[in-house]
Amino acid sequence: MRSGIFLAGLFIAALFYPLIFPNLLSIAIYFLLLAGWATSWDILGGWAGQVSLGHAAFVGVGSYALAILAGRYGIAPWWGALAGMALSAALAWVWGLVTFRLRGPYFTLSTIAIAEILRLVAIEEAWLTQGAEGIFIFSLKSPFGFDLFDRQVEYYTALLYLAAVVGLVAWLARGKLGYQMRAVREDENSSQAAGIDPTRIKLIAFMLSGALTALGGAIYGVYLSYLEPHDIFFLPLSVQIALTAIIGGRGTPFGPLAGAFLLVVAAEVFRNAFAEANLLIYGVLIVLVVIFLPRGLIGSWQHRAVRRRYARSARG
Amino acid sequence: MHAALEAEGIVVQFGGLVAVNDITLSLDEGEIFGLIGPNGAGKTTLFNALTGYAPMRRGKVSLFGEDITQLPAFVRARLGIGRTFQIERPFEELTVLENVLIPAFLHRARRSDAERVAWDALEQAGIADRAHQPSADLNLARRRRLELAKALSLKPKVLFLDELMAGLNPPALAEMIGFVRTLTKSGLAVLMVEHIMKAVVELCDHVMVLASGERIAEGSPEQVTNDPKVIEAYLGDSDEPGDR
Amino acid sequence: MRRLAGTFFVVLFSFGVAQDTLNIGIITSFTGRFAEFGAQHRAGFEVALAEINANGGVQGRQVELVIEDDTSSQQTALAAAEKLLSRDVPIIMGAYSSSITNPLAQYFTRQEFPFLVFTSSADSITSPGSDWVFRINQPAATYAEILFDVFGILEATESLESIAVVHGNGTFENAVAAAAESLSEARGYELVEIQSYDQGLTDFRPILNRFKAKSPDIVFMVSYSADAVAIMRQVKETGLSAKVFVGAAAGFALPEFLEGAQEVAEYVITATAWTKDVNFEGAGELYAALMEARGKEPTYHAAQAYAGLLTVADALNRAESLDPETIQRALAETDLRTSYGPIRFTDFNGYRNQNPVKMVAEQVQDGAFVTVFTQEGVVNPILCPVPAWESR
Amino acid sequence: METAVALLQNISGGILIGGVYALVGTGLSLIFGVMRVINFAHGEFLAVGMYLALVGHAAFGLEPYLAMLLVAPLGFFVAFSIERLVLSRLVDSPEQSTLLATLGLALILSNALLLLFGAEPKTMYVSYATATVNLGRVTLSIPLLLAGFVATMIILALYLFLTKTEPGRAVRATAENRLGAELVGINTLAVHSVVFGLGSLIAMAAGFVLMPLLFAIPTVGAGFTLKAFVVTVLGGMGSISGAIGGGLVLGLAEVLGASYLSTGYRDAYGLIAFLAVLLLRPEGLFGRTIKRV
Repeated sequence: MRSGIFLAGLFIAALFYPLIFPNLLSIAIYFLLLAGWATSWDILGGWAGQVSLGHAAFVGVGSYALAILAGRYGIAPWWGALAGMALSAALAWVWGLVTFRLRGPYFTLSTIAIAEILRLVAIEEAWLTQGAEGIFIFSLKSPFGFDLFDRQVEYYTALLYLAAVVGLVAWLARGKLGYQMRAVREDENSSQAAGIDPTRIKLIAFMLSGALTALGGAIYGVYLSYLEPHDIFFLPLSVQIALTAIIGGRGTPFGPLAGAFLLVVAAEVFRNAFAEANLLIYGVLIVLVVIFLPRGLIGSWQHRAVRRRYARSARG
Repeated sequence: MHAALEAEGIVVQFGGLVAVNDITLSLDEGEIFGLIGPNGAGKTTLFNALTGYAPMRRGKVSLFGEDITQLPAFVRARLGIGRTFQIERPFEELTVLENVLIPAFLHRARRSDAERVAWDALEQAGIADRAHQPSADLNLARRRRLELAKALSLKPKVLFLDELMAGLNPPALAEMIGFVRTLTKSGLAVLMVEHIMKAVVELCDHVMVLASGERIAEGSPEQVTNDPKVIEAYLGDSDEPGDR
Repeated sequence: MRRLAGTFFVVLFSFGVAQDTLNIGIITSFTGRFAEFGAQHRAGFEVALAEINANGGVQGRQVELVIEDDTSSQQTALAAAEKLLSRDVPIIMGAYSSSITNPLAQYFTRQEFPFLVFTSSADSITSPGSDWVFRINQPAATYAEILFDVFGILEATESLESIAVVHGNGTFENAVAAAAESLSEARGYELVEIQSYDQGLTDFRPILNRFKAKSPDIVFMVSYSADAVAIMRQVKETGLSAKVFVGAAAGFALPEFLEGAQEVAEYVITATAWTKDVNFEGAGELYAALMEARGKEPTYHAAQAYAGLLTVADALNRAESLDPETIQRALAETDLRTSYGPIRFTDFNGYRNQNPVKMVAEQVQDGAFVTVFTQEGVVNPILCPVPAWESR
Repeated sequence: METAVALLQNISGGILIGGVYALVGTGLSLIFGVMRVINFAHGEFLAVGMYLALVGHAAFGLEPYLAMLLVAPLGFFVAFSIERLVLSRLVDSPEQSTLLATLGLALILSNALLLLFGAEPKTMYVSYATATVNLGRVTLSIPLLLAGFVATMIILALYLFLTKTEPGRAVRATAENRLGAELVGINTLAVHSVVFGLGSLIAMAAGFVLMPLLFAIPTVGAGFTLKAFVVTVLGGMGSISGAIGGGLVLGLAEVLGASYLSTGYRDAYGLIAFLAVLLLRPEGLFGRTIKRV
């Protein structure tokens, strides 16, 4: 409850950000999108326990769907984004059907393989994607007279996106699906004994996760307004998305958000203090988190908070 | 009128090894059926075959006359087969209440409804006072109760208990025995794998003895415990029947 | 990862007195995978800046550069662009990679702010282009064009009929290969193979063996430096012989190519944007100055940065005020002679605000690059046909 | 006739490249077999090997094959220490923790190389870089043959170590059953460190033999990590002999795919084979049945 109020406060504060920092919108947009992607990733990776290192593929599908539909057929960007989400959900469904027989690290490896194959497809199938030449988003229909290429509009779109994804996950976490996903993550056999079909739950999680990542991808596409397979279907982007959620705390509604904040701020600090060494420090940070905060920032805090609360109630 | 659970000619094979050979059993509403035998006799494997966790080579399982042989474990759970695991497996990252909430959601999509079912199950299993404790921190006796509460919140018609009593101290054992007895009052059928003979003798209406996957004896607890074949089977194995 | 870290930092160069200075914004890569090219750019900027300020600066004010590192990332470059716009710079220059310059060009077009491109070569930057984007360097297609011009010359003595193309699958390599494909058709060469490869590929033998089976007269390669060395080594290893070997991209024109490939680099003809031997006044002096600033062999990227900054200073000097429209008009009217070549912006062949400067071809002869063909024609003899590997 | 020669040429090319892949995969497979760790930093150790070869060559004029022997103890020590410092703390953590830790290590290693050597590709010139030998009408690269020879020697040495020596038996015992090994008095934590050191050293050796052929960039490792995964999954995770077969299959799939289909999809052929094996024959093409699903 308290965290809900805290987040509502954050959201309201975020509404005023462009007024205070009108020239620091790009980095804020990237933060919002990264947080949104990590939260979406976490539906599969944290709540349902299937670590994917292939989510850049959904960023790609979302952004490319919007770009191709808008560029070739003049379809409005919101329909393009929706199409990207639908396509991503379909992709996740097939992807999951094929790979969910694999568990743990084998599933993770298979996600890398599939995302890499998709990258090659995006490069080679130029009739569809314009291949390595890349694809531009020159003009888009304006909803209610808003120019979607305006950084302020993009900022608020990204903010809405993040709020929607975090809100959805927080809501899911309290309900049936949220608990079923956690049950599957903890123990597939026990979850079957509770009447849960693990494959179905994982598929739902994957489809939701993919579709929401694609929605963020569509916003990212408009923000870049130029897409190129090497930079979008990019393994390090997949890794970045996963690490953001993991460092923040998997399977917590606000962990990925905290992770994105830490990483963007840390990157900012490191680049000033360490310049060339910033990614090295980043690697050290990951190792330290894994060793000392195995549940991530929010996860470790929450883990202790639950115990503290119980201890207090047991005494009182 | 069909029996609650019927199994005919169950065969389970792992590679060349026959783990369960041609077992037939039947269980009525309100009945407690005991499955005993030395270690490695195939009890848990039979259990897993009936609940859908181990693939069957041959045989047929039906629940209230409905053939469930081909159904996966989670569908059997939805149809009314509840079970506990020999090595209890709470969802460790969750609290006790949340653990029980998960099966409770099966028939109730709304959280408030599911919570009511979960609280009932917790009360029934006697660990409602621990509802908000992280389940990883429970001691053995309470973990067993949690297992039971999870199975109960499914509202099962047939309950499979896999060595629920093992390792409990005498007071906890007595409590658990009393508790299982109350379950059948409402017509629940119980199938239990058990090593603790005290529990078997006090609870079971009917007992089947397995050794090396074969049925070697069947009958009331008294009949079975006096059967020379059974005694031999246990002596051949160092694992003796009796209170441990 | 590096490019996603979302970071940028400001490097302030101040030369001379910093009173009432004029700032020029620059975005390029000092870290990340394009860092080497950013270092080349820096050398060019230093030389140009010293020259500009020694000549009295711009509009009587000394010039200062506000340089943002884009960490070789699109996202960081966009953040840097936004930041520069708020720093009161009248014009911005950038970046190295086309994949970064493309979104920047889009952004500045939307912001209606003058943007000068000096290295990125993708055709798409000025084709279709916009009123706000100007480019002094040659677009990707011209890398192929100059080499096809060389083929035309060579046909006086050799019969060249078939061509096989191998190219990396990046934006730039792809564009050059596409140009080679259409030029083959337009100028009547038979394209017997065109094969792309993924970045990080290390075994080119299957491709080269495929080529060998077709015995093309011309082997046309488009690669970055690391691949260029590996390809030529494996060309020798597989015994692929042809009358002409050409390398149509950065990789074959860098000093690292000579160092790494050594004797197998011999006879390779490459397209390059600039050499010290071009027939523009002061090219030799520029080369020496860049050499000193870089501390090692400068590449054409340094010369491009140099010429870019001169172009900007020239336009600012002619502009009456510093508002974007005025500067844009001044840029459009540029007519400048530099040691990089003449600079003016015209619309042709679908390009817009593109400097029509020609490429240069050089050939590796006795372990060194020799400029063989410029817009003036053949300046040094071109060795052709390349002897077969057995007889070298 | 021409097509037959071309086919032979391609097959031998695939086998030679496959030998290098096998070497890379062997190290990963050894580490997985004993430690159950999927090492995402494996390719980075190969990159470290490349730069070590480069430094040895530039500073002391050492042949890479000789330099390999000289710096092997150093390489082993680096990997050994990393295991001690990081992975040994995670023995009882969920496998995802070790996976993440190795991702972090990969970042650290590749960026350390970036800081030390810069982003531009480095090549090493040796006179025999393009030397070949002809077998009938088939041409074979001498550095690749040497790489294959070194790979064979290393794999043979590893095999002998594992089967004929006392420490080797301790390693195998740990791989079979860690608890059991502990019970008979084996310090399995020490075994883990040694195995990680050895496995990474093998990756570095692959870097050494590749250096005369290729170029080093700080990010070269990631691609090889992926290749190593493919090799070990094809051959069966944890199986040394499987890694040899897996390497050869991958080499052949890539070269034949690139020769007779499209080269742009070259990497996809290996990945598709990888997925197919993962899904249809999870124990690997050559392995005995081990359950991994």
